[in-house]
Amino acid sequence: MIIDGLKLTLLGMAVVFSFLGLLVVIVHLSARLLKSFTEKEATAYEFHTRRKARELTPSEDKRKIMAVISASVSAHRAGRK
Amino acid sequence: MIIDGLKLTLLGMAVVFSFLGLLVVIVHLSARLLKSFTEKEATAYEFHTRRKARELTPSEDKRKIMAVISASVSAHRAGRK
Amino acid sequence: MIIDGLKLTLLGMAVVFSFLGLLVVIVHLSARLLKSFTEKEATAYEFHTRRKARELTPSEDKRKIMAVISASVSAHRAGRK
Amino acid sequence: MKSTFIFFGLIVVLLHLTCISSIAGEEAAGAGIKSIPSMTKMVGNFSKSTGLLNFIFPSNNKWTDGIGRLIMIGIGILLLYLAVHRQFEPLLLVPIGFGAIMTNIPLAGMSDPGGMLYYIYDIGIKTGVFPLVIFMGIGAMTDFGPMLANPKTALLGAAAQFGIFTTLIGALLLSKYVPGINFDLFDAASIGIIGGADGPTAIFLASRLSPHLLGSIAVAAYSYMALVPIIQPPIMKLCTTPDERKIRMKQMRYVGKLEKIIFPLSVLGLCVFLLPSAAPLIGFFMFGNLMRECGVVERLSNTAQNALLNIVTVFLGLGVGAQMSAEQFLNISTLGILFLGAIAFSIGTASGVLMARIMNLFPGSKINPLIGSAGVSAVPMAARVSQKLGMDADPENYLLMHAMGPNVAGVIGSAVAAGVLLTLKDIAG
Amino acid sequence: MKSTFIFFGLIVVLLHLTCISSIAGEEAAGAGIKSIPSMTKMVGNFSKSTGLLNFIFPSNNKWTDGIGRLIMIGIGILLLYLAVHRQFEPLLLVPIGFGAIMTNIPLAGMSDPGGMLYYIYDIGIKTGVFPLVIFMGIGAMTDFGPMLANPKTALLGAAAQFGIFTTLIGALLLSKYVPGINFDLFDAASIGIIGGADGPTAIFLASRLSPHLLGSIAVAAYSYMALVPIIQPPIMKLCTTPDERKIRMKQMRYVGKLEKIIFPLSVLGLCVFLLPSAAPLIGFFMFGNLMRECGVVERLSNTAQNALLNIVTVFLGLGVGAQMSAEQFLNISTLGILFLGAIAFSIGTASGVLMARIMNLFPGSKINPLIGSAGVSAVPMAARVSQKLGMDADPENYLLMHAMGPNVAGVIGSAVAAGVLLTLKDIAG
Amino acid sequence: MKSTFIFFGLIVVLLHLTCISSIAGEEAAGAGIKSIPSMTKMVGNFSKSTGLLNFIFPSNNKWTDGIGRLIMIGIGILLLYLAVHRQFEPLLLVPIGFGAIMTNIPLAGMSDPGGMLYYIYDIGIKTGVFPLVIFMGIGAMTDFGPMLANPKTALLGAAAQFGIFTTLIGALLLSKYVPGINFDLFDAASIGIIGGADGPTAIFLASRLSPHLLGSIAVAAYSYMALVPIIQPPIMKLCTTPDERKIRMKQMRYVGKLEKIIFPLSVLGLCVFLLPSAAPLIGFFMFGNLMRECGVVERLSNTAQNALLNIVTVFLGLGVGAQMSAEQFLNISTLGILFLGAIAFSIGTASGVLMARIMNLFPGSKINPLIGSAGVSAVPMAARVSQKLGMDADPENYLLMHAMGPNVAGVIGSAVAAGVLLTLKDIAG
Ligand code: NA
Ligand code: NA
Ligand code: NA
Repeated sequence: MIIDGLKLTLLGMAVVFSFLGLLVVIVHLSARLLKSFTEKEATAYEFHTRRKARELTPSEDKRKIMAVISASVSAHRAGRK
Repeated sequence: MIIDGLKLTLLGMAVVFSFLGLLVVIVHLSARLLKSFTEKEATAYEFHTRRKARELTPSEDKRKIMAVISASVSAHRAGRK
Repeated sequence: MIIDGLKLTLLGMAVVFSFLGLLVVIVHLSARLLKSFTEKEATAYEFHTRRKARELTPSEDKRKIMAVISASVSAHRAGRK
Repeated sequence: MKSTFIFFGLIVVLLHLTCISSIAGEEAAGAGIKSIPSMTKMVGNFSKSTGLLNFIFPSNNKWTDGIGRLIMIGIGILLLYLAVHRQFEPLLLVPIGFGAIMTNIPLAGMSDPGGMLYYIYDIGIKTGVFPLVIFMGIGAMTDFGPMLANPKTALLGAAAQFGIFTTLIGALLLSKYVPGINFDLFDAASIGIIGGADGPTAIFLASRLSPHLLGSIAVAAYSYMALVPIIQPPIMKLCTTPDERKIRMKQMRYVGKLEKIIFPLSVLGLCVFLLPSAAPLIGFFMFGNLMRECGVVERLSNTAQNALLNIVTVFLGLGVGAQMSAEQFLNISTLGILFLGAIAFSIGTASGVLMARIMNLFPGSKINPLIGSAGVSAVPMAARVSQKLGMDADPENYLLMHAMGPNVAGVIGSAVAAGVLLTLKDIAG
Repeated sequence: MKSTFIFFGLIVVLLHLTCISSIAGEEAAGAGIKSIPSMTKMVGNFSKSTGLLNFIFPSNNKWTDGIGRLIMIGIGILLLYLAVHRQFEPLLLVPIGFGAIMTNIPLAGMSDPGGMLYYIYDIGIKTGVFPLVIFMGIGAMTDFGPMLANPKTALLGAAAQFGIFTTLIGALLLSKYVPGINFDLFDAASIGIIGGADGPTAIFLASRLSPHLLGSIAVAAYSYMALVPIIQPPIMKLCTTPDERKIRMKQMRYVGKLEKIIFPLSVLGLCVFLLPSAAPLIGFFMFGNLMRECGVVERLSNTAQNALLNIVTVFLGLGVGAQMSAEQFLNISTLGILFLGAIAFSIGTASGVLMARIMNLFPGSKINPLIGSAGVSAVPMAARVSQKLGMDADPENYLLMHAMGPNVAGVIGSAVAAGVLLTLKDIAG
Repeated sequence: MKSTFIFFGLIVVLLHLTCISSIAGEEAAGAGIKSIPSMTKMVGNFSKSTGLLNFIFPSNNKWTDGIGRLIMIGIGILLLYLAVHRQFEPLLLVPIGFGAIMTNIPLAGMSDPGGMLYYIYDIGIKTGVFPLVIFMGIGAMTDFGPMLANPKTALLGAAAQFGIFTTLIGALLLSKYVPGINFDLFDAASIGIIGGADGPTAIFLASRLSPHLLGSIAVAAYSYMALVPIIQPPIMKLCTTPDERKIRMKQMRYVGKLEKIIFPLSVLGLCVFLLPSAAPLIGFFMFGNLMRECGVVERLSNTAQNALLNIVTVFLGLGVGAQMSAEQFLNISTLGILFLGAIAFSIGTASGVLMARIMNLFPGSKINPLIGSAGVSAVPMAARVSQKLGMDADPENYLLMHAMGPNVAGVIGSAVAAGVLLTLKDIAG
């Protein structure tokens, strides 16, 4: 029985490594084949994320609005004096 | 067999037309019977959609606020001079 | 049969009352045992709800802003005169 | 509209023409087994397979297969009307009503072996799977907090189960004195459980003890649960004094998370030691509740109370409706069941209220007896009735949360009662 | 990448070494039944259980179990390609394509008794349960408003079913004149229903009458439904004059809630009295629609059109794909079915359009014949085609909502036609 | 509280009174079969049907049916405690623990034919349906991006499967040298798969090869998966040098959509040609992943990872827990399984780490060996452990995404290993 276990181990690990090893090869090949598609996508993706990042920091607008309000407040104070 | 197919066609199309034809009649009848309900609903529905449409354009309020702010800004500028 | 029904009623109600009666006892006991946990939780919960309640009424902030804006508006009007 | 009629006319004419013209072709088609007979015969055969003819001339000459089906379809439509227009427990009565219609369509055989409704009943209801899954979902929706805050109100939920057993006796009495009604002890127990005011429990027990009464019992249970706002108030007023109705109950204490986690396990523990026969019902109910309270399997709890509960509710309803065949429903027994169901709810309500009054005789904080009626379960309808009557007596008396205690205890109480009734097979020699 | 190859090499070497070294151990392992044979034999046995060898040397020497499976896997991949890249009905064709691949994996036996795909087919498709549940979900998604607003357009949905029956005749003709094709009347009926352009109806009917054709019929039905934007326009243009295509239709009236609630019950009523054999299909379709429109069971309606519909769609697709074994699919009959399916869609389209033209001969408000083609169902693709061609003729002509009337009527029409075909067993002596 | 005790006392008194008073009525009830015996006998019969008595005096005098059940209920509660308080894989261990309690309730017979747990096990687990559906859901949740970006890390996921096979040998050794433990080759294979650290794979394989060990194997698998943050770190530190732990890995490249769509089909293709016996597991895993990545069936993918996954998880857990009967669980074998499971995880972890070190001997970009341990799967726990230890060594070393590569590869590796073990029946003999 123990010898059976050893045989199974050999067979099993061989199959597991063959399977995942071949998978590595296939993934490499498909990555190479699809390189042009992926690169196009990657560029579009980066462009998109950069743009989004910019949209998420509308600090300039906010700062302007705050400036206007604080200005109007100080104007009001100035008026009081 | 082919003649069977023809017979089936006749029977089938007759049943399909009878079914949908009767359905047309029933729908007409039920529409007529439920006319008062439907009309009441239709009026309420129109009223509701109109009102909603109005709510979705609160431009007046916005315009007022913008006017106030721009006024205060110009007041501030005027004060500076 | 009727007498069977009466017997079942007695047995059934006895079991129902025993079950829920014992449950009452167990609930009492577990409440007593877990008192310290519950009290800690209750304090945290109350603190949390109070804080939330406070956050949900930012009336002070709003009032301040409104005061500023109305002030700036009146300043603007004052300036016009 | 005109064109419609004209078309319809044309088709009828066309059909008749073919009938006549095809008599000649009669022999040509008679060869194979799968061939079609002559046009006249075909139309004849086909018209035999319309529902219209089968209502009038049912194939086996039983009235329950003819006009009886038509009556049952009418009852199905009535249930739909009550569900849609009156909002009588629509989540259950819409599928039940539709199921009742579909099962009574002549020749369609939707409840015969191989039919869709047969599969639903066979897989989900006969096995008891659907009621238990629903119970799990209800468990995941139930907050036992109000009961844990004021545990003694659970006894109200015990007292209200008295309706179950008196109805059982009532069923046996009817069976003895009314000719045409022959309920055995199992039937009586299934009918009694209507008084539990809890759908899945009633369906589970009836599917175990008296499957042939399942349709009428489920319909009675859900109908009376929907009628709780009409049935309970007069009984509640009769059993209480105006002063009692004004009793205010002190605000509930905070209930800890750990208490809520321990609770379903305590109930299950009691069930294990005291009444294993109730284990399926109480087990799945408490499993659902544990998923809700334990806080680490929120996604399972959400699915159990939403997608899964809804899916099973649709099929449970259809499967229950499918049991409403004319043969099983259109008899004096069903009338008896409906009559007994009303009794069951009334006695359950009264028992709950009176129990509260008895408990007030003992020292301790007083209970407003109006929350006693919530012990029949019918969650959350019965608790809302308590709330409403409480506010009628004193507009600032909020009883809702206090009534939720006996309300959810009533669900456990009914499950326990069902467990006792399930031991009937063992008790009876 | 280099290291990968080196490792892979190492393993191969290792394996070979063991084979050689273990010849000595052969006797030691031969004792028990559950022991493993010698390393060489083990590797031999194992390699027999690889797919590669079985494609070349199938166990029973049938080509359909060898290279045939490989071809079917290719067809599965083709379906996936069409679904993913061309967006041909992806919700169905992705599971169907994957199911077709999985069922054709040699030795895996996923469609043999005990395999996952076997269970899916056996429980969900052979019983007719899955198509009916899907029909319920589609019912819950369907708004019959446009048809109720202009009911006479329902007749267009009737006319388009002509494609079903002419295809039935076509199948019988093929069967008579093409050697190698032998469709009986049931097969012909199942093939005809492709013209109904409605997936669940086609699967339900085929599972009842010709289970061995289920795979090809389902694939044909869904493929042609996806091809509607290519098949229909030339036929529609051929059957209409430019002036007709410019006909504008008046704006639709408001349809009341009560009308929408009454409608599913009316359809079911007609089905009960006229055609009980269509009751499963029409019953579940209308049950779904009633849940949608009645307004009191929103949570059931939502689940029926989302979680439940999605779950069943996945399994229905896998189960249909599982019927695409090489033996059943790779024959001349499948080609015949694909050919007939195209005919079915074309004739259905033409019938719908011509019916609209006939209806315009009668007095009353005119119909734009472009909406006639929507009568084949293929909801909502066919209606969008009508819209597109309408705008081609007159950029301000919005036909979409008008086309939805015959579109949804076509679903009912197909179910009715299926009901007629289901009575074949009774009609045929 | 006082009133409670008083009521309770009253009931006990009432019950006793009735017992005495009803002796006279003994004969009256003896008539029919369905009648109830005398009150004393009834109470006697009833008390025999309480759980308390059955724990002490089990009906068949086997200790596993008496006190054994009580111990198993305790183990169920322990699992619930670990799941809820320690958050050990709560999504699985809450249902498993509750299932273990329910299956061990005496007399309830919930796992006997006709019981709810029996149906769950019979329909979902014995058939292998539930693990496959879960695998589909996990596939729909898995992003293979990190593995596609750095494919050679997949070899780490291969190496970590070494734990499976050494444990298999360990089980055979135990079986030989420890009296009372008798595992055959199938049992050893099922125990070995614990080292795959993947629940559905373990349950699927055990349900195929050794259903009687299913409960203990599933419990061991999920428990050790939850213990990964405790088991792995010391082994990882032992097998690496501080310098190795500081290796930084370069940022991953962008992985295209098309690559992600092709990937599941590639894996399936390999499975078809190389190892069809793994087709059910790998097929459904990759079907789920294809639904995720193809982008056209989002609603199916969402349902597969949410509603459907949750529903099946609940029932899978209950069904697995239902296999934990005292008779099957309370023996030396279970202890052996728990011991072997710990070995399996440890060896798998070490193998993965050492494989990374071996790979670093070859030219090419270096791998931080800490990500090797993630090859055991236990997604995503093991990857998080790699991340944590990486940051311990160098606070700016982010390994999480790099560890996800071997992590998901480990799932495929375990499924492949399971496929090899499933061919045992063919290899042997
Ligand atoms: Na109750
Ligand atoms: Na159609
Ligand atoms: Na693994």
